[in-house]
Amino acid sequence: MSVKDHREDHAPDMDDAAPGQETVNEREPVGGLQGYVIGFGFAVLLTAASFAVVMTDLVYGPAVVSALVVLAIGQMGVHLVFFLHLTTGPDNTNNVLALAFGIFVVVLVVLGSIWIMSHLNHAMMPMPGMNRFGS
Amino acid sequence: MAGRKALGGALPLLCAALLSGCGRGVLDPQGPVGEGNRQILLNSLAVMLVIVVPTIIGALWFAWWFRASNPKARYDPTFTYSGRIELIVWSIPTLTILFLGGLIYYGSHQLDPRRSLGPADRTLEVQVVALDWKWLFIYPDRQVATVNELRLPAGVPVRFRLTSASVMNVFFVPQLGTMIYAMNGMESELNLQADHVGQLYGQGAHYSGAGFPGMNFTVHVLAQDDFDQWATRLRGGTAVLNAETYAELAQQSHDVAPFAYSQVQGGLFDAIVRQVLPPARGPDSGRGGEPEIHPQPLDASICTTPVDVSRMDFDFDGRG
Amino acid sequence: MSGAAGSSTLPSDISARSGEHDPYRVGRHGGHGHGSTGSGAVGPASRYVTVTYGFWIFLLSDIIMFSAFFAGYAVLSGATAGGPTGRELFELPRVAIQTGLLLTSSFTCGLGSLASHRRDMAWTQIWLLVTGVLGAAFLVLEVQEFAAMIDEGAGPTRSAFLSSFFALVGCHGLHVGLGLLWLGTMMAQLWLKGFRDDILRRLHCFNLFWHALDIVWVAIFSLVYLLGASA
Amino acid sequence: MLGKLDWAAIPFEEPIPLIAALVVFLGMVGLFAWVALKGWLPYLWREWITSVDHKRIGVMYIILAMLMLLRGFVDAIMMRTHQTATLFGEGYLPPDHYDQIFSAHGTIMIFFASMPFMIGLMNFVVPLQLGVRDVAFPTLNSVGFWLTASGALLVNLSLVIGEFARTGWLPYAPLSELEYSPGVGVDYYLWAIQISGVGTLVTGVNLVTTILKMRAPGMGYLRMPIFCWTSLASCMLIVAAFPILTATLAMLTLDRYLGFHFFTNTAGGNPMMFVNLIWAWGHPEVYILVLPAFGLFSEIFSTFSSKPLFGYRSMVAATLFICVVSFTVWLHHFFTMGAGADVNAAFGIATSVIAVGTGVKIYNWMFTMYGGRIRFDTPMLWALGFITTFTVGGMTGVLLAVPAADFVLHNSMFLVAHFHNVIISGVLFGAFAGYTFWFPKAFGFRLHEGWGKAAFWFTLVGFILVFVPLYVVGLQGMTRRLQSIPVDGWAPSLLVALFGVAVMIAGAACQVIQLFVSIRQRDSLRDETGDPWDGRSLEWSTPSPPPAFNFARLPHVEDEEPYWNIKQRAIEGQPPEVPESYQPIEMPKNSPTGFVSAFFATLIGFALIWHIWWLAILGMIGAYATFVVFAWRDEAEYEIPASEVERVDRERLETRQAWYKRREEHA
Ligand code: HEA
Ligand code: HEA
Ligand code: CUA
Ligand SMILES: [Cu+2]
Repeated sequence: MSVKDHREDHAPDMDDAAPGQETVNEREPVGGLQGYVIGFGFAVLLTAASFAVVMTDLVYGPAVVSALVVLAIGQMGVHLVFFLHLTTGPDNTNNVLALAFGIFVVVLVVLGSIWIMSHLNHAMMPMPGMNRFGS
Repeated sequence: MAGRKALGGALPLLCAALLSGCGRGVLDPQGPVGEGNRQILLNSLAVMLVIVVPTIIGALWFAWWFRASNPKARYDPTFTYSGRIELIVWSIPTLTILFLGGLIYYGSHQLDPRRSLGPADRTLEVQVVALDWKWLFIYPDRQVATVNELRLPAGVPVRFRLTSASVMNVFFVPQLGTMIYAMNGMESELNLQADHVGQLYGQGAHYSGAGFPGMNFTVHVLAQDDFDQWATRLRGGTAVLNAETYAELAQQSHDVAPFAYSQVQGGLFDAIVRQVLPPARGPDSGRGGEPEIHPQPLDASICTTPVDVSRMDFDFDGRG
Repeated sequence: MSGAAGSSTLPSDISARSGEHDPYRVGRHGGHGHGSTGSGAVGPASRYVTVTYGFWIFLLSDIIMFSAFFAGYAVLSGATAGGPTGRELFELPRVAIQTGLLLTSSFTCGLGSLASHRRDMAWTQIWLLVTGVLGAAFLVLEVQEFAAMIDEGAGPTRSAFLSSFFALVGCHGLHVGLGLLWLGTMMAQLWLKGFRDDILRRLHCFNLFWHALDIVWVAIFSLVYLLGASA
Repeated sequence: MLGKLDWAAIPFEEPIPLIAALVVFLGMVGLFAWVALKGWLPYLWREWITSVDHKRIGVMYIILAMLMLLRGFVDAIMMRTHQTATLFGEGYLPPDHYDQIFSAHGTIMIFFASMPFMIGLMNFVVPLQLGVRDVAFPTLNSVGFWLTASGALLVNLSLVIGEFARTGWLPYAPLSELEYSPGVGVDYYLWAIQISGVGTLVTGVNLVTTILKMRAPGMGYLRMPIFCWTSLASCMLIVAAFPILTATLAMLTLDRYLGFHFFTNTAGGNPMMFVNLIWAWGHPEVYILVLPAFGLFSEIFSTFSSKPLFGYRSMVAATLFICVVSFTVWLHHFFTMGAGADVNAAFGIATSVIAVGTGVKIYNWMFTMYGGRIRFDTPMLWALGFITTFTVGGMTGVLLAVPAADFVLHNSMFLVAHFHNVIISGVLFGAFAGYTFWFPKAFGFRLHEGWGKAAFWFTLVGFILVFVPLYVVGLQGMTRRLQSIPVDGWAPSLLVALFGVAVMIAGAACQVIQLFVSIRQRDSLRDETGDPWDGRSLEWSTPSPPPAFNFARLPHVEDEEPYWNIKQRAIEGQPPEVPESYQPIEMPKNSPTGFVSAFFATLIGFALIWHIWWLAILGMIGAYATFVVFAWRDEAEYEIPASEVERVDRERLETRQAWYKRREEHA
């Protein structure tokens, strides 16, 4: 170990987990290899489900959207928990809070833009059926 | 100290400026919409002044009274929290905002630019095109058009349909109230009415390039008879606005003196909105050379309705 | 793991050596860390926590950037200007393969991180290499897809819909590409310098980055490809 | 070979900017030659350019900000004089040039004057207030600064080579599209903002991490000084809002460089989308600017009233409230685009709700003064000027948030008056207050009070004289960005405003003179105690200027005003404990990474603007090489020996002891 980086040398942060840090809490049921395997399994299942929803007729047509959104959110959750090791433990509060703020902004930007733009387009786009801005 | 004297000298001047200003601006509306705008503006202002003025005075007074050199002021460094004050301090602005919220909600519904001001058959339609750098006004019922000059009959609700030939602009006659954006390929709607005969100042209110300051126009508000006469007289002229002359008009030009067209090809406005007439071009080059890529010219086949631009009337299956 | 100084799993042993030299620990109250994260009772966090937390914040901001591209796509996805639509263009089998590749690479990336915790150079390098190869294969497929679309006249200049599609998916692809560059550099460094503290931290950040890209891809394949193909 | 670059790029026919730029250029060459002749270059390189010390970087940010402030002010003077001149004739600026000036003024003031000023203050103060030795990522901090400087350089370069954007400070499409702006102006804008935007983002990440993860032992969240709270909020906004700007400008760049159709008129592009996205960043941006100012005014009110901040928790809540709500209001910048009554009402109400959080702050500042013992030093004057005028500016903001009123005020001079009213009293006064307040900490001597007070009065009066008439003329219907004045009725107001600008010039002159006078009289203005204002938070416990390591040992924090309480105890005869032994301290090593990466960034930016592709590729390779070299280094830190730490700290303790003695005798 050639680099001198003594800031490393200290007792562990008891109350503070780095984002993505594994085995923070020894009581956590899944960690290490097991956690990755389970997460991978879930992810594969959810992905397959998403593709199935679209490629088959199992789901009522107009509801495909909501099925996809739910499956996507579920899969993102799986990734967060099993790959990024995000938990609700107190040592993770700060990481989760940051994530929550991020999600808040993402939701605002995406839904806000869609809401605003749909009103603007509705009010100003001429010619129904002639697509400048979709049908 | 020098500053305070300067302030004293400027105040009368300021008052003079303010007074002379009432004659033209948004505080001197000439129609129902502008009146609505003004009332809401003044109401909101009054409500806020009620708390803002005491706040400012209070701040200055606290600062002055508690100056270190004032032996009468009681120094109390432990006074750092008071639940009662916090409660008041959060609730005063909240209550004000609740009231303002009402103004905001009803105001934006009542004064929605798309709300018509009268029955459809009594409403005059005017089509407005923002060009580089002048305004085109088309009167579809009369088949005439003016540039940089708008004529309206007094007391008649007007429905403006607006678009732009190139970049964004805003149509604004301060004394009539509400302004609205005009954008290429889109159509916005604005309902206004001028109550009295007279002349008003109108302008573009969104910067649109070099010729922007020249994009102002006079609104001549005429009695209905005068308006009809004007339109009839104008019909006698020869200038025609059709796809070709429009293409010429759409070229960039500065400070254009008002003029008029005696005849307007039907459906021209819709053709602009639907980009059957392509967006007007900008300058060929700027500093730093010519662009290396050119946006594709609009392919006519994109339109689901083929239109023959050379024909006298644009024909659409039903207006959108 | 509290107090498990010297336990063999990492990151505890990134951070588990004695604290005599650490300037930030001077004058620290013993270890009576009551309360939750960052309550501040214990002074500055370790370098490990600080660096990864900073990177976490950066990732969140990156995701917000993607959200702007998503918003652009959502608004413009109908603006095909008479050109081809997603339904006509998207090939789901290719997307399925891409998804499989990226998902697996996320998994192998995790395995690499486990190997690095064991200080197992060979397996760490192997798993990182596998991750890189999978990522590269993903990119190749994406480039092929783009090239094919441009060939068909469905390039980004064709319509606003295609502009927003290429920008969104391309932005993700660019991230994958930069990730590969980063990965390569880091593997070389790891090889030459061994499991140094700072390299381990970067390895961990890379893990976060790669998993986050996977999350963005989940949104892309669900909301762009699958939704576009079904609409 | 040189892309689009040729002799035609240099505006020979426009002598004003050319001569101005030439003078600046010669000045810079002269300065460089002088520095080189004096043999100071190695010193500059070692101690400043490659420094990763947060204090040095903070100072450099502020120097950059001041230079840009002057540039922006010159633009403002040109606008006001030209506009007034057109009442009587042609004026002296043709439209092409005038339009560049207001665009450059807005861009420079926001991105290269206000942002660096606030970031500089945060950089300098936050680690000191937190009681730690540096920010979380010192080298990245240097990168952030140099990238900002690189953006500023590009903007100023556009004066001489090519042109700047003629689109306003936010390049609304489709005017900014290649079709309507074929020159390089918009490209300068895009790359300058993107490069400096990366710098800003990096700084935001850095400070958020610093504040959340690196505080002196015992400093829980609710013991953080309020300035740290507002800095945290501001940086959270940076982290969450700047990526939106990056994405939006990237889309415009794709349109311009590769023929994409995000915001074009044709092929389905939607210009309204640009407006929507840019304001989703733009509104949070104004709170990014003003929140740190709120924080430092809080410190000033409390310090100069000799009282703790009133309603500290309420202030924290209000800060976070503003931070979150500011993300839900952006549509208020385009009420008149026609989204309809429901959308307008929703965003109008959300906007006015921000007034609640801001109002709470105003009242808490008032009650901080209540029961205080107020000293009217210059920082306090700026604070009082702020609290009174900002209230008016905020009120006109709320007026604009009422859609039906905004329908007649949008894009008018009333709007211009609103935002200068809040930005100048909030951000500019804040910057000046913070500068005067922390100057002694940075340099060990105070700024001259007399000139400072003169600067305050002239600036305040001039500010009122410029912008009150602009409110009036806005109500008269005058719209913004007019290169010539079409209506004579607007003349009286514009003349008053012109006079106001003259007063403001006097204010700025006082400010510059103040700096020179203070440097000359630095011995009599010396701050020996490190605590010139009888401060309350930890930065005042260090010597002025603080040593590289800030604190010999990290302070233990036991309450909200740690330093004030140490002082109180000391005055009561309970001296602070003197450490028996000191330990060596490790500090991050200097690094040229920041400077070198900014060098390559400038190259890349310039090359992309002028389509010199090979140079751009070269620059990118250079940037990657810099990254690798940085990552490869083996020694990240150096050690300050215990003896040196001890010497510095003993010295500090002695001056403190002497001072406590004096106070004790007084009491
Ligand atoms: C932070 C933001 C900021 C600041 C501080 C200012 C400050 C000023 N601005 Fe600016 N302005 C904008 C942001 C700002 N402006 C923006 C965003 C626009 C819109 C642009 C657009 O249309 O797109 C604009 C537009 C704008 C216009 C155009 C209006 C129009 O559209 O017609 C005008 C015209 O008068 C103007 C005037 C002024 C004046 C007189 C000042 C004065 O108050 C300046 C006073 C400056 C000082 C007092 C600083 C002096 C310097 C020092 C004291 C340095 C000290 C140095 C040392 C000690 C070494 N501004
Ligand atoms: C530092 C910068 C800053 C700050 C702090 C603010 C603060 C506010 N701004 Fe401003 N704004 C700008 C900078 C800023 N603004 C800029 C640069 C633009 C134009 C950009 C451009 O177009 O180029 C702009 C434009 C702008 C618009 C768009 C107008 C238009 O384009 O038509 C609106 C509309 O709602 C608005 C509203 C507000 C409101 C409600 C606040 C509030 O936060 C104010 C809150 C404060 C108070 C209200 C005062 C104190 C409170 C009390 C004493 C309590 C009691 C009071 C009440 C209950 C009313 N601003
Ligand atoms: Cu577009 Cu017809
Ligand atoms: Cu705003």
